[in-house]
Amino acid sequence: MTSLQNKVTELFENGTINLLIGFKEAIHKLPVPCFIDNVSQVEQLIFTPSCKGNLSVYLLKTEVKQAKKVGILANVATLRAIVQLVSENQLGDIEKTVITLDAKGELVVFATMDELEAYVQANFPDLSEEDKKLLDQLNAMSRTERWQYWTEQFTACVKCYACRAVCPMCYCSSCTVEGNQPQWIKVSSETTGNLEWHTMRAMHLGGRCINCGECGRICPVGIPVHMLTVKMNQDIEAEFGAKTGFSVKNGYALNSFKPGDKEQFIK
Amino acid sequence: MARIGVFICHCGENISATVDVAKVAEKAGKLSGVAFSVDYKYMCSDPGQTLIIEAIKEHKLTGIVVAACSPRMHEGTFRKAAEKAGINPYFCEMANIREHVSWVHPKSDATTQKALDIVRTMVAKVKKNAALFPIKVPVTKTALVIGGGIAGIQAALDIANAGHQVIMVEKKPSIGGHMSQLSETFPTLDCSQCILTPRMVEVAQHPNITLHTYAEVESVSGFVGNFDVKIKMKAKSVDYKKCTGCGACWQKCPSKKIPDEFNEGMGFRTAIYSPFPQAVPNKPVIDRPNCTYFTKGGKCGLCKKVCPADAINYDAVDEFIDVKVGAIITATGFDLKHADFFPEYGYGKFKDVIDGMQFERLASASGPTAGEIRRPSDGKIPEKIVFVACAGSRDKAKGIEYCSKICCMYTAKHAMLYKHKNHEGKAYVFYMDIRAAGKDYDEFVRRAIEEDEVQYIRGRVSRIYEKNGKLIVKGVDTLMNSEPVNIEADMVVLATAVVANIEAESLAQKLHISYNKHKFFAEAHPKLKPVETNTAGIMLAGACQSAKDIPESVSQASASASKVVGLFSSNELTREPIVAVVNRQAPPNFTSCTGCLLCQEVCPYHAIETEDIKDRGGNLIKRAARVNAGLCQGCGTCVAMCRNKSIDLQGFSNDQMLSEVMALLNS
Amino acid sequence: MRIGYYPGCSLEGSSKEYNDSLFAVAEKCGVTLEVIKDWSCCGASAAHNLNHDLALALPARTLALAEKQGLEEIVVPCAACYSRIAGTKNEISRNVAVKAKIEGFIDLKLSADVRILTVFEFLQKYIFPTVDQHIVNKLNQKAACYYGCLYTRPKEIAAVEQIENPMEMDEVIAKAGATPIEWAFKTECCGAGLSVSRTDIVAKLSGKIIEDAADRGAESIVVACPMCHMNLDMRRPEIKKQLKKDINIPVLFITQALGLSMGIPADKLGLNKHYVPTDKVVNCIVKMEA
Amino acid sequence: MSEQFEPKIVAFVCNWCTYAGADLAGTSRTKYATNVSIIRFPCTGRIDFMLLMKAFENGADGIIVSGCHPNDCHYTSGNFHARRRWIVFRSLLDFMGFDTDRITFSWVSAAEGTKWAGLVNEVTEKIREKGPFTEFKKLDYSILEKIENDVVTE
Amino acid sequence: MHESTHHHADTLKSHVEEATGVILSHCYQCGKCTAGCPLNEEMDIMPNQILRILQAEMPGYEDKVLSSLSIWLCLACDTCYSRCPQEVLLSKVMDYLRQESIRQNKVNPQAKDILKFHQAFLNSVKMNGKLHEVGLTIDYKLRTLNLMQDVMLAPSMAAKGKLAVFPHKVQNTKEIAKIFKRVSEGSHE
Repeated sequence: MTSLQNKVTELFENGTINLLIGFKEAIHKLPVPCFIDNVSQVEQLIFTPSCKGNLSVYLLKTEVKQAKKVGILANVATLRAIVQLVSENQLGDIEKTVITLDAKGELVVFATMDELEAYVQANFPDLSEEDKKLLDQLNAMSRTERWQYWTEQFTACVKCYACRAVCPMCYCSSCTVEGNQPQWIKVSSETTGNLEWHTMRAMHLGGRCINCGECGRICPVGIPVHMLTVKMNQDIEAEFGAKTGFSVKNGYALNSFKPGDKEQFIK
Repeated sequence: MARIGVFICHCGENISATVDVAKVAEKAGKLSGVAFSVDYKYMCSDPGQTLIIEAIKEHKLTGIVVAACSPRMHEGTFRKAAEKAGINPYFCEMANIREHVSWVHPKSDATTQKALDIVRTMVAKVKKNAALFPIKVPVTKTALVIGGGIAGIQAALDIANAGHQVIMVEKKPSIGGHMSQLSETFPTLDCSQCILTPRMVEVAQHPNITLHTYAEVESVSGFVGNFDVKIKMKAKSVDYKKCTGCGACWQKCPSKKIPDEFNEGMGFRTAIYSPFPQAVPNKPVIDRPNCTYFTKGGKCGLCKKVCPADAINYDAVDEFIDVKVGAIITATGFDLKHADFFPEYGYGKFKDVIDGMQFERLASASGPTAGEIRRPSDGKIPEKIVFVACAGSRDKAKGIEYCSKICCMYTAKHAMLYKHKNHEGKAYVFYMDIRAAGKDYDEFVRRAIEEDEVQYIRGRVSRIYEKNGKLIVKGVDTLMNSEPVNIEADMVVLATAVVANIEAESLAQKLHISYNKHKFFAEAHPKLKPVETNTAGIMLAGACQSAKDIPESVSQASASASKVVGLFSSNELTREPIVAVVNRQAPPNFTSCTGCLLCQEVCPYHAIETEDIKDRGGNLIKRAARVNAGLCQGCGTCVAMCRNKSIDLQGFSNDQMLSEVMALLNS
Repeated sequence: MRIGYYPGCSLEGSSKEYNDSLFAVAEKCGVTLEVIKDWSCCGASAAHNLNHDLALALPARTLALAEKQGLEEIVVPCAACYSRIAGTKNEISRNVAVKAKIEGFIDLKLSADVRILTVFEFLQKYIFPTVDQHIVNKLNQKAACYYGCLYTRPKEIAAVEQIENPMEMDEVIAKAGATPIEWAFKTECCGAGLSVSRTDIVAKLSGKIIEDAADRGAESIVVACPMCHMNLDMRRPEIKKQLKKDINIPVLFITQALGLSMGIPADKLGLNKHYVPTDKVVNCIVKMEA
Repeated sequence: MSEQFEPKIVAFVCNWCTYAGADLAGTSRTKYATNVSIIRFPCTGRIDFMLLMKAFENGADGIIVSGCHPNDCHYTSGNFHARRRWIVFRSLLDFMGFDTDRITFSWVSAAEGTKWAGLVNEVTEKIREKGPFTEFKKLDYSILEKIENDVVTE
Repeated sequence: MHESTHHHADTLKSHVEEATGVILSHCYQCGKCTAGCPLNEEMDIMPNQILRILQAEMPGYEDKVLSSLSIWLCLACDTCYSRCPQEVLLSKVMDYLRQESIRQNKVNPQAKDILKFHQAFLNSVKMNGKLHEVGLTIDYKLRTLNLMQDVMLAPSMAAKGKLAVFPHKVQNTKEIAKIFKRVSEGSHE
């Protein structure tokens, strides 16, 4: 048994957890999420750097919450998500045991939220190389080129809402996109409506999104949706010095302000 | 099915001169949901209002749009009319076609079209309106006054005399504050205690005032009209019900060498003490850290032995009481910037370099020298005194840029008092500017200069050092070719800066009121709401807001008292129902609010609370936001913040605003 | 820990005894100092009087050399040198443009992160830990510690905690068994740079200082600055004229005072090099019984 | 009947400063272009960015957003929160290639009637030069057209 | 640290502010600098007056400052700055004014000796990389022609081994000379 499997077994046996959200290997050795509620299933567990998925989204599901004592395998993005979710009072009702894999490949189990926060701040990730590349490309474009680019992307959108489903920060029980009193956004998937949907989503996530990139990865038609919030977070850090999924206190830059906030465009 | 009535006002010629009102009325009549439309010369006139009321009744209108002047002008008028006609006043909207159309555009189709656009927009809105009812909040007609200085005393008496209950909390063993320490007051030179002590007694004897001395505010919750306050009653170790204030205890108390706060450390007091002869209440407390009984584990106990009333209680403990009040007045006053703040002046190092408050004690008949001005070091009567104004004030390097406002006046007063008591003595005042802008103030300063021959020297002092029992003051006279001026003084009085009360910040946080970087409490509006804070129901009095002299403190105290009395004038507060609400839904959701509470931060009024939604078994289902209608002022910032529109603003709801946008753009 | 040493011009000339006594004390406590190779003058007041860039370039060169030599901290016993070097470090590290410019002038790179120790910081850090076992004498006299300007101002580089009433030297003197006195001229200016060109002024300013010390019963004045020493000691004839009275309180360097308490012979400490005879000081000394 | 393009401009303004400022322009009879119509909010903090999107979708050629100057907010901080929101919103739109010149943000106090009139004329002129905001309005249509072409060319 | 002044009028004030970063309008003329200045009794124009004249920006007055003795008497002891309520770094202004008065050749006649001493000092450093006190004294005497001054001191100093007759030099004096050269060129840019 691997050290991970030992650890998890131990956690089950001493009653620290009665459910674990982890990864197992599927076809083509691809890691997929799995839920384990007893020791007999632990040997399927894996946890490698290739486990990029952000499992924190499951922490918000009623079924998981009912388990009360939940363990979770978390890469740094997931840790950030947990910090952000705690700052938004979303994980109050479960006892979570968070396990991560440090740079040396060692397992780290966090005893307290403070520990976890400290770890995140010490190992705060930079943007991925491909995201940086795409960001530079987009910034290099002229405005009209960008307009061209995004409107084409959004035309392809089929409003399947996979981006929303996979996002740990999209935890609203009802989403404005479905609200019909008033009807903010057309139900049919037309470009304007799609553009409004994605703008709205970005605005709702900017300063909260923890750049895990899942939404972009999951999109069936390959829209790099995540770039919108990547860009917004960049602005927010530059303008207001705030990082997302960084600290449990003052977790959100857009519900605070400084009288001296700078801008050049207000006449 | 909505039946909207549209009423186009000519406003005499004011609108009809450039807008084709008949055309607007005609077109408006064709709008969907509009059951009636008409234009009339003066809608706000009696016949105009009657016209509206009749129309509502006759055409069974469910809502009306009055296209006339700015809602800031006549919204109230027309809502009342609507109410008279039997519909909810909030089904009345105004289309501003005067200020925003007829007065700013020439007569043209475009102008008429714009008027129609606005009418159409408001019709769309009113169709989405809901019946709203004024929010009624009960008012507890008791006021809490924090601080028993002159400001607190004035406020308390004003409110009490108006027939309302007042609870006064004072942290020291006696009320009176700084004013009780003063000798004479400018510009009249009347005896401070003579005018103050009667007011103190009045407070103690007033049937409507409950006085808690040696007490502090522990915590505050609730909102305007309904504050819950926890007060900490520090252990006095003396049972005030039994104590007669005979003084036997403090006459016998063996620890007699404790620096006396009331005399600014220039005299001594005992461990069991009443701060000064005219104290109110004139009953002692035991200063435990300085009492032998408490420091030496039960030794001494003399006071208990000598007390004829058996009032001494060494086992007393801090107690807490909870009170309900409808309004709070903060009157926590100021402090003076203290020792080693001025190394270059040897403040705190040389005995004879003192501050203004210490001088007041020296000049006061009740002071350590019985009113004779003698220097602390050797009790000699000084032949030369140097007064230094702006000692710390207007001094960026020392972190205090502001003017302390009262120093120019009390420094002139000090110099005068000194000269009156020592005609031969010389008094010098180093100043930068003389700020004496008050009734009879400049005349007062001139008197000091012209009649009492006080030497005013314009320039700052650079350094003061002691030599052979003299204080060498190195100054300059910028009005005399900036000649250096060195004075060998016997005593130096620094007009040190007025700063906020040391506990101001923590109190402000308990009260949720804002304060500036110098910890002075912030008024709600510098001009129009100078005595209110941005938390409804909490008012400011005296120097806790900024440096103030006695007349200012007193008038501000009366001002906030009148605000409180106004608040108490009815049993219920009626507030505009333009407030935010968190939606309610059927189980299992109960509300779409996710309880992320990110909205809490943006609310300037701390109006957003949390609500635990429980099932019948009392198990928590979810925690959601709830708006306290008593606190909400209706800015709607939380609404724009809320991602899934769980909070909405009555009167400016999402549905209303979106309909306006749609209607405006789709003709 | 390697300790760099920047003597400065005066300690090679007019204030040789300062240099010698510092080394004597260090030696006694087994502390070795590493002189910065090929150090040059700090420019003193002349440079910043005449040319701001030069006033930065000269000290910068020394800092650069120290870095080149791999020194992390240097002792600068001369107050003037300390002020110039610390000031330069402060200005360079606050302003990259200036840094680049100066690097151009001296044609050397520098990071300006060398720690700069005043003589009393040095004594505190390296001598105090072992000094007690070496102290054999009580100086047994009233001493006025004179700090002057350059250790106390400007506040950005002040080497003392309280700029209006510094105590750092007083502590050293107390260790040496003298009684530091409360007096008024601890930080007043002695006239410094005008020593030669306006001796009259120097006599006035230094006169006031000596007078106050005398009035308060000081038996010696203790300094940590060659210029102060020169003005208070060598300018005594002019001061005498100025005050119209002869005050012959000797002026000691702090290291000389400490040295005496450590039983180092007076001439090894260069006490014979003073203008005002120092035997009075030496005579006060009492042996401490072990 | 002149040929020149008359833009449709919506102004989202707060009740206490800019709305009152516009009233003042009226009472002082300052003349300005008819192209701007006001929608009144209690505070700039209340202005939902989605309303701006809907305005454009429904044919607005330009938008003005205006409220109290910093530190003058009737509710003390609504405009500060709004400002942060605008800073990121504007930058996001630009990142998506949206023509942010069509939105003008401004502080107009209750005393600045003339500033309001000037602002209206200025914005109207700017938008008139830019022409109708087809980019957004024609979006669905033009994209369909594009797809058809693609199909044809295949 | 300092916000730069907006107008760049061609006045001494604007030059001082540009060169030193000191904002002269911060001075509110309380005179504390003058009160504490150890040389206030010697000065012809008091420190606060110098600032006032600069503030006033009256061309006629600027010369008063540049040709004053005060700017040469200032010892940069920073007593003024350490007590200034407005934190005006006066010594830095004085440094600039001295250099400016040399440039415009308006040095106060009574200050010539002071200037010469500084020059002699730097000259010695230029030649040796270090100060050579004997050299300095000789050089200074030649410049000022008051040959007798301090003559009384010299023998006793020599006897006490305080005067090194031959200068200590840095190994590579050329290097120092280069620095002087570069600086003088650099500064004239």
